[in-house]
Amino acid sequence: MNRYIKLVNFEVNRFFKLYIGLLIIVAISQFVSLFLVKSKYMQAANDANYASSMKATERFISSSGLLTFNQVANHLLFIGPIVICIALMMFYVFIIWYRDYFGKNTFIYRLFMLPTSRMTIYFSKATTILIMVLSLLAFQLILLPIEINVFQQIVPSELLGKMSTIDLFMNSNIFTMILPSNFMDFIFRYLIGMGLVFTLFTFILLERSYRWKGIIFGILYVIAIAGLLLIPAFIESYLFGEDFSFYPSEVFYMELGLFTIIITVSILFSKYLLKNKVSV
Amino acid sequence: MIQVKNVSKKYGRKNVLRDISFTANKGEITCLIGINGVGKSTTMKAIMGITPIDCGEILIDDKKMNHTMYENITFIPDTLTMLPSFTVGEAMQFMKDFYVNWNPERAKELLGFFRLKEDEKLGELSKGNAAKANLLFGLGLDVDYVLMDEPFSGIDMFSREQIAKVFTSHLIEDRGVIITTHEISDIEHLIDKVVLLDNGEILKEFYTEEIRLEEGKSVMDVMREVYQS
Amino acid sequence: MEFIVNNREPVYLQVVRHFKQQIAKRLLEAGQEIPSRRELAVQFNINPNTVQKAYKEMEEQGLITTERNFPSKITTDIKVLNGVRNELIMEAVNEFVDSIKVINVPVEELLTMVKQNYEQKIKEEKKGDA
Amino acid sequence: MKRYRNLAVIAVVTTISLGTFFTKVAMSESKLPKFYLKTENGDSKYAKDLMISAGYDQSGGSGGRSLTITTDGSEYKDRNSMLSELDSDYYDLKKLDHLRKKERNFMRGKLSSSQFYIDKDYAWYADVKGGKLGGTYEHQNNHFKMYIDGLDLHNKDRFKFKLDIPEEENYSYIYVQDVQLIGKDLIVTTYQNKTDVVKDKTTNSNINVDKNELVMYRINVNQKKIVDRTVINESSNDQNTHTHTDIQNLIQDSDETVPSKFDVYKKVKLKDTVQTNGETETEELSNEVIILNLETGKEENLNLSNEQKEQLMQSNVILDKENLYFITQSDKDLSVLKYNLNNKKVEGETVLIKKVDSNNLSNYKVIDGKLYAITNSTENPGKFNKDLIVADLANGQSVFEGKIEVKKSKGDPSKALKKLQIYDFKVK
Repeated sequence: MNRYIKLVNFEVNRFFKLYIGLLIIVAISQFVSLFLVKSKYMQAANDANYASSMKATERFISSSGLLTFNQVANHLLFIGPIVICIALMMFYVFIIWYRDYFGKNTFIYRLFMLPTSRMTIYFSKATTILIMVLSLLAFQLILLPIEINVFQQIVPSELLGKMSTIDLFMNSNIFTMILPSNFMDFIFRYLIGMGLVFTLFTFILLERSYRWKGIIFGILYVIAIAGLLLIPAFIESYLFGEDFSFYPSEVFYMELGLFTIIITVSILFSKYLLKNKVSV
Repeated sequence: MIQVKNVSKKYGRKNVLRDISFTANKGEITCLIGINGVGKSTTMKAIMGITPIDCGEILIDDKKMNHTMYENITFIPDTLTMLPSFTVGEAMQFMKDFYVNWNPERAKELLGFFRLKEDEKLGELSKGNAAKANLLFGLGLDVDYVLMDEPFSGIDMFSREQIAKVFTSHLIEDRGVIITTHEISDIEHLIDKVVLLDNGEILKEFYTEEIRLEEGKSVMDVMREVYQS
Repeated sequence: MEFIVNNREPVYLQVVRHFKQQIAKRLLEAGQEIPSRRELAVQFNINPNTVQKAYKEMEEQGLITTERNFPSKITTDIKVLNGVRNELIMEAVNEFVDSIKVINVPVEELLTMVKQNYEQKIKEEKKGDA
Repeated sequence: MKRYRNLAVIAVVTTISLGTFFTKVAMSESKLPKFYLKTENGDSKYAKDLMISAGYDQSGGSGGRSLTITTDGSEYKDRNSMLSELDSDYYDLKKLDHLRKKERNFMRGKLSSSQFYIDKDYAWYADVKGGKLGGTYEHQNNHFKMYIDGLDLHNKDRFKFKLDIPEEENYSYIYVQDVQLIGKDLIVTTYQNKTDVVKDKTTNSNINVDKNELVMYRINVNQKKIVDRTVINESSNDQNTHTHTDIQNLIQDSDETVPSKFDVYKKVKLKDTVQTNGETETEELSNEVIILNLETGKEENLNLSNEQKEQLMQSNVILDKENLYFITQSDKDLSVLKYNLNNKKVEGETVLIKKVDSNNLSNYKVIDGKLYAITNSTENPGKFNKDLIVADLANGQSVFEGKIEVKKSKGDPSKALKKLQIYDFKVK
């Protein structure tokens, strides 16, 4: 097995305890939200005395609607842990480098003295981020059918609006954001995500290379990248006059090209910094 | 042979290394001594290519440093380079995973020599044992050059004695060793060569036996002369 | 074998002298194997390269012989070994005479005092041993 | 290999989980029922270019999926895909899509088919832009400008210019409704919204009163300037009687880009009544059709007797080429009266179209002298037909009868039809 796989494995194992912790938090919190949503709805249903007659049931449904899992999926305790996971993964982009520098032992010495190109280390860290994000997503996907099943068991069938996992992803909620149901969209979404990761890595390496000055360079770099992405919009509104506009496909291909440039530049820049500037 | 040629480095406005040059041969123990300043560790890191230098050149067996050479030269800093959550055994496995030149037999021997246990967590080791574990991870590699940063500082007398024994033993073999220290007395008669550093400059470079033979001076005498003049 | 290093004198010369003393005291006999360079470095806690240099010096002086792939041995040349004894005695006498010459003591008086002092020290040493 | 267990488990579980998800999505797409427009009677050529937009409501509040249905089949819109939007045809008119392929640069940023004028020699487009960055508008001072873009379809000459709009600072919103070319003059009709702040006497507080205007600009293409500006009609808003008038521009029903010598407006007088539950109910008091001859710039009267006018008050008015159709719905059928704008008179007799069940009528249009009507029955249990009838307005005879059928579905076809909601149809 080559050193890249070994490093990815190593990084994944380092994250593993936190990962398991996250999974448990997500599962518990979401199951709690399930019961909360159900009991709140049932409270209203019982207040309306829905079970007294067919008519009462109908009246209640027409005023309050059926109870669907979508309502659970919008509950704070359901979305909360997902947001926490997203925030934590963003944070982990930084942690994955800084934890090697700080702390009781300076592992960065060992990492930088491995008989492997530093880009292997760089890519293994990026890969770890991607794997962890996708696996959290996968876990949610495994959890959802179970949650939906439990939910549909505990809600009286006459008040239940049935829904499948797929239906959930067709609705507008947090899931359409984190997992587009169209495969190509999914690929592009996560390509953009990785562009962000590489940009942040460059930021971190700039800081590690030039310290305080590096933070300023890093901020300038991030601004430059944001500026680069705005080029099509800039061209559209300032360069060719007010009544010029791009076709959406043109904008898309321009942005795709810019993203390729950004990822390439970020990687090459990081490579330069890792080779020539970064210090333990 | 490790050649350091006209190397300079600044941290911000501070000159950490000013045009330093020296050589360290294979089969010899070269000691970088400095009482002031931070130049010693920086020199080590510069040789290892883990800190950039502003100008100058460093050659190891006439080649510039690149990542494949970490199989041939190793650095033992004064902190542990492994995760504190690792046990000694896991750290040894890590070394085995990543280095072709890891020598498990010698690592076993070192384990016995330092009286360390494989199932001990690195984060829970005493300072002396941590230093020994650190040496273990460095010396377990079949490398030509070993760089050690302050192997004796901050640890107890008995551990110091044990570590000093490494230098006379076959564990060093014919390797080239560079060690830094600010305290020479423990190892004065163990080293071949001395490079005296002060505030990022090299004041003197000499062989210990030559200075004794030609001038009848101990290393301490020379240091007194150099630093107090 | 006790070995205390003097940091102001080349260590390899101290090693050579140590061997000469051992030979003079007959603690090392003709043809006896001596420790390897590595063993001695550990034993004396000194740099192996220094030991190497000392052995080389002793070989040049004919005190030890080394055949390829065999441990070094004390020479079997009795003349050389006796020479070592004489050399050490002469060295000590020279030093002694040099320092006593300054006080201008008559030789007869000096010899008597030396005899008395030497005999007493030997006696004390024997007592101490017992 | 135990050391690689975590990574291996994560990798395998993730791949399987995501793989299953995307397969399931693909499978659920294929599980959606496929509809098509089936010809039951008559000539299918009338329905060939018809595109029916509809919504399919899935079970369990998961929202509807929009789809288009043709005689060949149906196509669901991929709602979450940004990529699927890229290469789709923008326009509801086939000829605009063709033009886009041929004249890519000219068609840039031109999105609304009603703002086009296309004849055999020229294509023109007018647009009004203004407001703040980010698409918000103030009550006043929005700095509206009119952008005119023309293309000679033969020698590819471009006529592109920008015009200042008189009094634009008073309007909160302006948009182009119709573009016509009469000789060398471009007639651009805009819908303009003005917000007046009026002090309410009783409460002494400021209230915003919206006022809508239809404004016709006559633009000389050679001089590149506005030669005439006419406010055709203002909506009025009477706070005291709670009545207000609306002006609706009747544009060509099937194709807004075709040349027309006439602009036809319908002025509707409405009365708002606030009901006890707080909701406002609007009731139509009267309406009036106004015809504007673009060549002369004069208003023309409908050449109808007062009796006819009174009768046609309840009708829908549809403009198709130079004919106005007054369509009156009754319980069982539709009656259609044709008025020729060129000849300024009613042509032929009132035609009755009996086949159309106007109780369930969801939409009808006049296209090339034919009435296209589609019914959308969802109420009637057991029968959820979506029938399409094309009738010749010359004689009231149906030339095509058809209905939407389910092509492929696992469940009951009538269940699928029940969940289908027809929105609109177009001739591509």
